[in-house]
Amino acid sequence: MEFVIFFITAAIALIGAIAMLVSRNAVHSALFLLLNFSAIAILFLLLRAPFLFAVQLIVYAGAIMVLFLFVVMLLGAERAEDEKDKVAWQRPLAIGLGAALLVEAIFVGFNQLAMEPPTTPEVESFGAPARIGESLFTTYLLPFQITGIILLVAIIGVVVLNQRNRAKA
Amino acid sequence: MSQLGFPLLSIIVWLPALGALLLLLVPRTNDELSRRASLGVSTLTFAISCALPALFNPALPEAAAPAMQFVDQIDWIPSWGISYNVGLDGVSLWLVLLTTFITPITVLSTWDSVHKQVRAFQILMLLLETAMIGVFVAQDLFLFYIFWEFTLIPMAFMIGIWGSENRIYAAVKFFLYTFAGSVLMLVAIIALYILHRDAIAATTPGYVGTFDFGVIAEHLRSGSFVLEAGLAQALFGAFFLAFAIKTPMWPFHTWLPDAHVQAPTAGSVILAGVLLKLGTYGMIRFNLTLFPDASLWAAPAIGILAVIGIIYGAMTAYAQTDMKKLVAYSSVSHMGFVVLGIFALNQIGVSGALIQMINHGLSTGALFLLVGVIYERRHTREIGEFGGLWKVMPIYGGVTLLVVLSSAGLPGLNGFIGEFAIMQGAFMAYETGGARILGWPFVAFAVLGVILAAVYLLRMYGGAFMGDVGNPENAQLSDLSRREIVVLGLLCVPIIAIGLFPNLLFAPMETSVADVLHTFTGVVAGR
Amino acid sequence: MFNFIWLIPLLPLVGFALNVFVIRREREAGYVATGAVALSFLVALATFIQFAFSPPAEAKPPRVDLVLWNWISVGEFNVPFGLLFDPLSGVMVLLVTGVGALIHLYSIGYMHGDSRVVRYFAYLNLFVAMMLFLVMSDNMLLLFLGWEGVGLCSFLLIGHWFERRTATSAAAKAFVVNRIGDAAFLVAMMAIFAHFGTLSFYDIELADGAVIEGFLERADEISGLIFSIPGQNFLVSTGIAFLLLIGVTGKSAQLPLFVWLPDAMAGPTPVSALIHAATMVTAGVYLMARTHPIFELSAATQGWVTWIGALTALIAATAAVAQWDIKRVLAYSTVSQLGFMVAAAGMGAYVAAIFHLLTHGVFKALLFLGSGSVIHGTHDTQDMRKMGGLREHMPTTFITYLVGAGALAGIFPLAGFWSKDEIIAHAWSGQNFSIFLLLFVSSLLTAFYMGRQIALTFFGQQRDHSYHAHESGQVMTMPLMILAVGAVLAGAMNLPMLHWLSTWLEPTLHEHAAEFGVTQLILAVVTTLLAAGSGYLGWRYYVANSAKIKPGAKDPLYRYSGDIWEALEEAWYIDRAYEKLTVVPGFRALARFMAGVFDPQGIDGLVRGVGYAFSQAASALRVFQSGFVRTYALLFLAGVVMVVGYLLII
Amino acid sequence: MVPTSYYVLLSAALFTIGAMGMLVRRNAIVLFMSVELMLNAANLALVAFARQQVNPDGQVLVFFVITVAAAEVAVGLALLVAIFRSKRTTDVDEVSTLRG
Repeated sequence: MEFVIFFITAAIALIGAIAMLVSRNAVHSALFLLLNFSAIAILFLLLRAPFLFAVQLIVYAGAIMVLFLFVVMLLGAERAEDEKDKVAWQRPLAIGLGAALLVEAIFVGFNQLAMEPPTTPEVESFGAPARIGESLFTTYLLPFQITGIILLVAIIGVVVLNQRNRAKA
Repeated sequence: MSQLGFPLLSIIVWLPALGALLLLLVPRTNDELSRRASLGVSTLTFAISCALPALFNPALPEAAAPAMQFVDQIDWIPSWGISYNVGLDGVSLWLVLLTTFITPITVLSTWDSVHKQVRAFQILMLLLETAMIGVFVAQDLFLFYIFWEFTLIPMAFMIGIWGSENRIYAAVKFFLYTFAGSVLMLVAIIALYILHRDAIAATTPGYVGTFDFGVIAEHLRSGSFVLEAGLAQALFGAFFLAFAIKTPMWPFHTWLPDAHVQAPTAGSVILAGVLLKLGTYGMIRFNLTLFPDASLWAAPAIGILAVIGIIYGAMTAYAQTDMKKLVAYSSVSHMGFVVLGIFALNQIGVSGALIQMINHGLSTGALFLLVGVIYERRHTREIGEFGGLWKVMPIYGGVTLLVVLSSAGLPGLNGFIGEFAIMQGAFMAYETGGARILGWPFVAFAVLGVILAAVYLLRMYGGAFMGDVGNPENAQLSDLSRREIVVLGLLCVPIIAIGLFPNLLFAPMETSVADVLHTFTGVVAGR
Repeated sequence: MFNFIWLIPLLPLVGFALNVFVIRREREAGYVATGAVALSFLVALATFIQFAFSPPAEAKPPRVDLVLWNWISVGEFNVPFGLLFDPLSGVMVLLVTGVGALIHLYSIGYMHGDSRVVRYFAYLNLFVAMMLFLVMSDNMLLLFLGWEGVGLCSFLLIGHWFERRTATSAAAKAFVVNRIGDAAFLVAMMAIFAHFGTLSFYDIELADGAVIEGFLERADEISGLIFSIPGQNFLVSTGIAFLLLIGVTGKSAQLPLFVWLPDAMAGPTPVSALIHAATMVTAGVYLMARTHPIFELSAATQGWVTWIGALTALIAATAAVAQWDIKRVLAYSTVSQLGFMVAAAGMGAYVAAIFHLLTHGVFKALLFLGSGSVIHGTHDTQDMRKMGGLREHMPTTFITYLVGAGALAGIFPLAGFWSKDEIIAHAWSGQNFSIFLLLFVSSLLTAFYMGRQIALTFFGQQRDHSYHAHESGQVMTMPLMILAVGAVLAGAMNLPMLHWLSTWLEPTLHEHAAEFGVTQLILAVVTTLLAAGSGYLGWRYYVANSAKIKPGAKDPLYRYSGDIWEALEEAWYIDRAYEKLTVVPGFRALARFMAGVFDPQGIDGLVRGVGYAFSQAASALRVFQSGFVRTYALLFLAGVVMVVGYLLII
Repeated sequence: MVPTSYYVLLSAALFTIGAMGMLVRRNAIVLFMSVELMLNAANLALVAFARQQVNPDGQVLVFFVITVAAAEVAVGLALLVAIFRSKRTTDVDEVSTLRG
């Protein structure tokens, strides 16, 4: 059963990603990416990470994608790629390199194809939100605080960057 | 902690930097206040540093390692054996004092020579002071390297921002040239660290190595760390190149005239007064102490370069029409003497070289100030533009004469003591077995530098100060202001004092110099 | 008094300091300066008298050595700042302070109204102090301090009227030429230290009982030692002595470095009297006398010394014959007389050299001051063609000048007779006849040009009436009279048979008084007669031809000698050869080439070449910096692929 | 259970697609999306390995990544808006003034 769900979601994730890549319209891209993110969220669930499943949906599928769509529509940049590509020469190169990277990655993956996760009962509960929260507020308290500061800085940065008519110093 | 119970040396090192921070509180537009604050801080530093010779113990027993005093040591990056480690011995004592003495004088001269972004200039000046003192007292190779590189930045800015027309070119040249040399030194320092760590770890497993100069030197002397001859020579070369460029030795000198001509007066004074000494100090402290065999091996070749520099600098100086360039080339000649003295590898030569560093700092610093005085009044430094200045500005003429004579090595003034000791040292530079290191042929050529010094300095003095007042623009020049008299007078006091009582300086350095030359003992006169 | 000998050089030094920092008015400057030197003379005299009658018992031979402080001490290198008072120093100190005080006094009158009198007196005081350091030093290094110090003062005083270009360049020339000699002196000092381990002349016992060894009494240690330059071996003593000799030729204006002295006449006349006649230029002779044990080790150098002295004596004497400038005659005469002294030193006749030094100091100072009086009285006229007949206007000057000229010419019984005769007698009794001949001819020429000068200056009719000649004031004639008395009596110092000076100097110079026999008597009589004849000839010829002498005209003798006369006027073109042909232009061209071509294009060209190469290489790499973010990403990815691939392979 | 290597393979595929997106697309917004895709791919691998190790630290790390990604997107998009304001385009090829 789990295999079936995995393969379906994986397929959806891949399709979403590829569709995002090839859509001419940025809005379509964003929507396909949303599909992909949702699929990944389901995979998180399969991986016994319910907390991340929620975060993924809220932060990525919710907040970030809204932001994307918002900006795309604000700027009217759905079709920014209508002119001729100035560096078209690098497209075949890019595909070649991408393929090489994929081959390398698959090669690594197939080396350990039979890497099975442990089947102890522990596996079922280690990713419980309570455990994550405990970890965040004890072991990782300092990084957690720093993340908060980063977010604060990001907020201030965004405000500063888009301030209009700033008085010249 | 030092023997005093409080970190005197660290205070002296960091006080100027602290002052630089305080200067940030001064309003950017308040030039007068920032000058005064800077003067206050640097004077205070000098006052505190005066305690150094008073508390200095000149006769510490000869130890296996260089015996440092006023040592402050704190671990910094223990896993690599890096520590904040400062200390002072007779070699660096007077150089530190020279630095703390020249800096307030230079600051005092900025009233006349620096007119824009005064606060920034003062901040750089104080940072530079910290870096320079740091170089002289750092006993950790890593710390030394940091201070060493840090001297570059303020100076490059001083040239690049406050210089004259071609300042950017000069600043970039100065920076790149010296930087290229020091990168090699960095490689050598790291190599030394690794070699030393591996050598010691062979007997003491788990040894993390150290950048502590004293420890490495001690291990070299005791034989627990042995450098292969070829390797020692390569490392010697890497250190030497960095120092030779800074000194600057012929043929690495071409950045100097450019830098001096473009730099503002205050920058030139610091550059000539202290920065050039970093190179020769490094030769004594690192090349001689760490690589004695390689020093012996290279001494004749370096001696030849030094002598070429002496004569070459003097001849080139003679042909200059710009007074500042003339003084700049004279530095090449004088620093040639210093290097010659160092590689005589005996007590007289090295002591003479140290004295000559001080002398050169005082005399050449004063010469640049003097050129600055006239430049501020007439905005030209061409000798041909002047004539009869002695008549128009008698005090200026008199002071210049004294400084010129000191620079030309007139006995009774400071320059002579250094030059004589250096040449005497070179004359007697023989190994124990009687093999010649330098010997009289070097002196025979070096002494030409003494003659030529008189020739080019008198050409300048005779051309600009004597003769009749031909140019009407010169007829109404005002003589030295009270501040200028103070600045120059302060420099003249040690010029005369060192000439008559050089032992005040020689005595504290005796043990330390003997210690540096530890390995060469037995290098005595070839009777 | 012996503990107060430091007062002797200190007093003039104090005068110098006062004149530099305190005094601003002319009158005070003169008094202070003169007073300082006069006081110094009194102290010296007192010391001298005490030394003569109750010499210090502890030292054998007697000398006073006062170490003021330890000057330089580095490792084994130890030089005290020590003063020495021994017979040789004693007479030199008396000469310097005595003649110096008179010349200071004279200067008050001569320099009256000058715009920089205070400075002048300051320099003059400094000079006396430096000269005293020179003669009172107990070691080579302090001697060198005085040696260079007097050179400096000479520079300052020649350049006193620096508004005149001639004065400036003469001053610089004097300093630089002296410096060449000084450089050799320096090297000699280093060699002495390297071989003896000390620079002190004699053993000094310090207050704490330690002894600083002297090198003069151990000079024998280096006899036979050799050093080599490829292909040739030399005695170490020859090397040292030769270097000292070069120093001497610079300071004492001998061949080939004498060229600065005639130019030095651009300074005020009292300066010429004090520095360029009586004291500074004799320093070389003093040095040779002081370090004679070194010179005596090297026969080769002694030969050089003698020949240089004798040739200089002759060349300068011939040049003096052809000068029109009243001071240049005396300048060349000084060079010539110094040649006598140097030759004497070369022959080992140190007492004779010092004797002549002392008498010459007195009568040449007299002559210079006399010429100064003439110049002063004729309102800065120096060309003798514009003078003539001055004996009526300036009787005191005339009489005293006559005494001085007689003394210089070696007329019995004036001072010069005794001293010069002793030198010539030495040359005669020595083996070298050619030296004797050179000196003998020079001494005849001396009489001739002094006769010529007296005739041109004081006899005949005044040839230029643009000025009104007058006698100088008392402050100037007084020193003249005192010196004239000295010029008459100074010979008594070392009369044959009595040999006071020889005996006095014997402990220092180790030279016994020369025998005085019939040969010497005959020689003396012949010399003085011929000199008198030659002087009369010079006087007679120019008085007789006085009508032919006009400002700008050629010398009457020109029609007999032609171009040779011009060569004489230019001192055989030696100076011109340096300045126009060889040394100076060569040096300038080389320096210009280095500064203008070699340095900026050769060395700096290399440096900038490296920079240029880097910037070219960098431009080549600019292609990759296209500005397209995606290209950067592509390169990034390529890097990732390569790194991962590399990790997979290993 | 699904073997960890499957997730890793999927992660690799997604990452490659994201990288390709960086290289072939010009719309800066789509570039950002590609970056997010790559981050997600990495997250997936992290979570898979966390399960393999039975260690919640991997998940904590992913949490941080998501937070920082959020900050990054916010700032990045703000930059984009600022650039758009002056250049009137979101084509990254138009923003090539830093050409060497």
